[in-house]
Amino acid sequence: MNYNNAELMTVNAARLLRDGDVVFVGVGLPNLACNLARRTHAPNLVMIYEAGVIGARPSRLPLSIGDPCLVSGATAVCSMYDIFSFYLQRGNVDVGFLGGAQIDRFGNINATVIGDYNQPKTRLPGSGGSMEIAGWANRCYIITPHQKRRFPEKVDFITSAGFLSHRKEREASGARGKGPQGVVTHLGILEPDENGEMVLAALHPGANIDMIQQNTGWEVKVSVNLRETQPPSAEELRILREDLDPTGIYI
Amino acid sequence: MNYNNAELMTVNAARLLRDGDVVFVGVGLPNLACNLARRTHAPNLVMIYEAGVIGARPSRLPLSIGDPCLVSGATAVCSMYDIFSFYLQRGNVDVGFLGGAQIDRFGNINATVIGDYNQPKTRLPGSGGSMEIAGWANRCYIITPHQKRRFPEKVDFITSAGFLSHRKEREASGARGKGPQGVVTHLGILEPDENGEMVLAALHPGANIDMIQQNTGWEVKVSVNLRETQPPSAEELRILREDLDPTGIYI
Amino acid sequence: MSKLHTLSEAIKKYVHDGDVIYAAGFTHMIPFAAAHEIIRQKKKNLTVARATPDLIYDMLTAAGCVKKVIFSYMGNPGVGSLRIMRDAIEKGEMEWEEYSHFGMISRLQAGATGLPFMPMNQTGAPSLEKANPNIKRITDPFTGVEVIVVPPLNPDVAIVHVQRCDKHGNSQIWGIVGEQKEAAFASKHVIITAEEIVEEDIIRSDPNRTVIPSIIVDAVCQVPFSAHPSYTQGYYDRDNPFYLAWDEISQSTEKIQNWLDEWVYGVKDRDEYWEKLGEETHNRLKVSPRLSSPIDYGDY
Amino acid sequence: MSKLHTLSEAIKKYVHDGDVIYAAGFTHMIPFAAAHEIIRQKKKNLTVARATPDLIYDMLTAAGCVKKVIFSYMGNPGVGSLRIMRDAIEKGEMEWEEYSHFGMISRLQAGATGLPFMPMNQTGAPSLEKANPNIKRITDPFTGVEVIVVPPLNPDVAIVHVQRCDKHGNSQIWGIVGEQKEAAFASKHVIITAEEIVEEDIIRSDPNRTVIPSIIVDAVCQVPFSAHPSYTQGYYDRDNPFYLAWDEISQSTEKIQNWLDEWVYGVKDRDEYWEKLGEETHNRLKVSPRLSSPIDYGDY
Repeated sequence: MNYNNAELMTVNAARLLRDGDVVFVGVGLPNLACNLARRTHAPNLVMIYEAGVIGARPSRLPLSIGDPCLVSGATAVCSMYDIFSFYLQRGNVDVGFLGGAQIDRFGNINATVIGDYNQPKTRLPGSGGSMEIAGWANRCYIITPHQKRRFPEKVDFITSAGFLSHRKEREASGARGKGPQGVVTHLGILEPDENGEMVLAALHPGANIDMIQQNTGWEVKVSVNLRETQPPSAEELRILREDLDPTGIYI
Repeated sequence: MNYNNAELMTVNAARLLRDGDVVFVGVGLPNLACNLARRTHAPNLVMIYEAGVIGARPSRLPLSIGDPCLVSGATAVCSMYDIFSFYLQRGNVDVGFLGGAQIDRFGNINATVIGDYNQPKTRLPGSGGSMEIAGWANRCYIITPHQKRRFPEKVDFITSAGFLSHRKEREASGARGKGPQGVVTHLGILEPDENGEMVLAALHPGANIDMIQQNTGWEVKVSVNLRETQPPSAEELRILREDLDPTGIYI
Repeated sequence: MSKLHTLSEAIKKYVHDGDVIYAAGFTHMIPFAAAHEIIRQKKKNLTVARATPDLIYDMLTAAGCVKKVIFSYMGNPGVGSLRIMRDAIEKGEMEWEEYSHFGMISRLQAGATGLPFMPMNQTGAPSLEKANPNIKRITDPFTGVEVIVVPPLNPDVAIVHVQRCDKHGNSQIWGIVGEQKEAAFASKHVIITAEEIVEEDIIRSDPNRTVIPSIIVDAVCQVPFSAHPSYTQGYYDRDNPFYLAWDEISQSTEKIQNWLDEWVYGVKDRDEYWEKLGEETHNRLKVSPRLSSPIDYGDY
Repeated sequence: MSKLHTLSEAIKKYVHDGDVIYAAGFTHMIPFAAAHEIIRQKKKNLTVARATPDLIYDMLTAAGCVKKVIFSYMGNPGVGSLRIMRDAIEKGEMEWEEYSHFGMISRLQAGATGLPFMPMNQTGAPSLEKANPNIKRITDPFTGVEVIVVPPLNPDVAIVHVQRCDKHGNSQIWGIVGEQKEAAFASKHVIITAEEIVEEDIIRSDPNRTVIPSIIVDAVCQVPFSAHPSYTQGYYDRDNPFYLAWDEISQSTEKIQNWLDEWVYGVKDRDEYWEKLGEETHNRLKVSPRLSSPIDYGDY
């Protein structure tokens, strides 16, 4: 069965979701992953969007985080203040998806700036809600292509907290969530070890440790329980291609 | 023209309202006073109830602060948190009406307890919203019968701030509102002087300074501009008796 | 996942002796049916929190369920004193903790939003701050001004009556929306009593109307007329004569006991209670319809 | 009192050079018509605050109206970079002040509720706190835990687009209700643009739907399709091809100027702009109706 990198990442992200999870969804691949999970093993997934939409059942592929198709037919809508406080800060969100220009060895994310903050070489969009999602969702997952420039040993700017310099440092910070539980790339999955360092936990079919190392900016440790992921199934690919993104916008 | 004390107080309270005022209304006489003002000189009065109702147009006499007749036909309803913060604390309320078991020389109100707080002789209802109304409405008015036990020199417990021990003490407290601007009784009206002391500013027809003094627990000062109020007009009484409280619940 | 329970099951499962409970609803949709079930199940040593204890907590106190009350206005609204609780406080038989309305609701707001405190501006009134060690001051680091802060209130159980919800607990409320949302989000468990359990489609036809989402709800109970003698906007009126009658009943231990025997212990559930109230009362509390102008969400 | 104005009058009267403005609406009901009018009136040195500057502030920046931006996510939503603002920052030509979404909305919440600061729990992320002196810490007096605090944001003018309001400014919004309420209450002046000005009776038929009350509104302007190229729930869809086109236009100074000349300076008002968009666009953005299930307030 043929599949591309976006499909591979989406399917693997979907599998990390549990039935009944309350997920803070972004647009793009996280949205596809959540909808895929809902149609397969997690029918009771509750999707929350940072624009304040709860229990969305979008009838088309949302093109932005505030697409009106998210509201029509949702179970609830609330204000931005409420979604970040009553839902996220209060601890009512199980899973958050994150992305960013850079992810480092301890899962910290930079989505703000390359170079000096005050005289930026490249000005990126900034946090949006990701600082709070990374801090307060019970579990976070990151979906990103595996490229060396995206995986520096240390990010220039910590927009969203991973484990900072060590799991203990995150715990001392008072952030309520457990931090990044997985980085899903097109080569495999990194997961935090007992120190909060992101180590290679799974390889996708056809990938190997060398490929991971060549595309990562630090000496990647390999889990003693390194596993191989199951390739996307025909059914997973059918749902993605036929139902969720039939015009191929994201996959 | 005959009228009773409740009518006299209600009419005089109504006259203190200005067209366009946003008023935090209570049930009972304040509600009658506001509705009377709206039907006479203040058609643009906006009535807010602490239950979170804005622009109420009750079709019957509300029997409690949360009567459903306040909601049907109102312009807006909001939560308790919002009414106290977005409206009152933010400074969007011009006038508040207050009552209480005791009002003292500096307009401080006790609605909490007679005797020791921890071993109360008489346990009263407590603040409700009156602590915030007294603190934050631009102007406050108190409607109460004039009786010695209601006007001690110093209240046992300051539930709601008047001018504390002096106008300067209130100003130093950081409370944003200007404090009690008038105490309307069945004998006359007390108003604060430059020190924040409540002094006799107006007598109702038939009342005199002696009557005031005999019914007040401190040596009442008399304003140099002591005035006499106009008796309730036939039209004011007609609206009260025929339209607003036809079964005589409050008047 | 359906969360449907009978009210009796829900109270059995989620209300325990010694719990802090918050029966929500500011003068509106007060969940009396749940309180009566708590009385029938003889729960003890409860801490009962509400801005306005109202008759609902006077009844719980009369039945011996209450150890402590947390409140901001203790009165029989529009009538006078809340005699049973007042008496218990004056006799030193009940603990209490007191706030202003905004203090009380700020505690819920902190609890509901996961904050360790909520700030409030100063009101100038000093006495309650001296009487309650839970009311503290901190300094605003931007201006140096002092503000009042109160800690979060996180009850064990919130009981919320709503007009309509689906079987998952997605609940829609209109009319006075006092502190239902805040109480639900602040609490560890949430019991919903509803006038109507509707199809999910009805809820999804107007998502902006949803105040409490399923994800924080534990039990959904269909209990029409749950709020009597208070009211439910659009469903029935407040039974004002009963509020007046309570002022009379609550002056005598014997009358209180007789009332509890007849109207709480003597009935199985709210259906029986409502039937017992009789047709005259049913008709008196009926309201004619006044519908909202519909809105268009668009079929995107 | 009627507060009806033309949009041109309202902008003339309430937006001044050097003002802090907040054009509200999180991806939804973004008041583009008002921004275009600000450009036509050549306002200068504005500080423009919005969680998501979106195309609306990119356009204001392109037209030379902006001195400073206060924001939390600077992107072309679903497309990519906000090129003009990004370029101005990278070249050091524009001041900026940055928060996370919750920091930004907490500033509005403090401003709207009259508080000197709002607390937020810690997120663990250190860098923005170091970069922005408006992000401070204080200690919770109850637990000793440190919380983050931000000061109030009180713009000179909030501009809010709504689905329907009456001539007094009582405004009802549905769909995403991002920060419209908070922006309006936080600001010294409020300009409402509305798809429809309706009779007061319509508003009063559903008071729970009212988000912004007349008492804080200065000007009410009837401006259908004000939110294009963003959308208004139930009225029209987002013009996604335009969001994509802007990515192209905003790469060239010449194209930007041509676009401003044709679509802003070259039209008198929003009606002319909408006509100019043409029937094909009108039809493409149309949505079929999907009505809310009505509710009953009761005729008390």
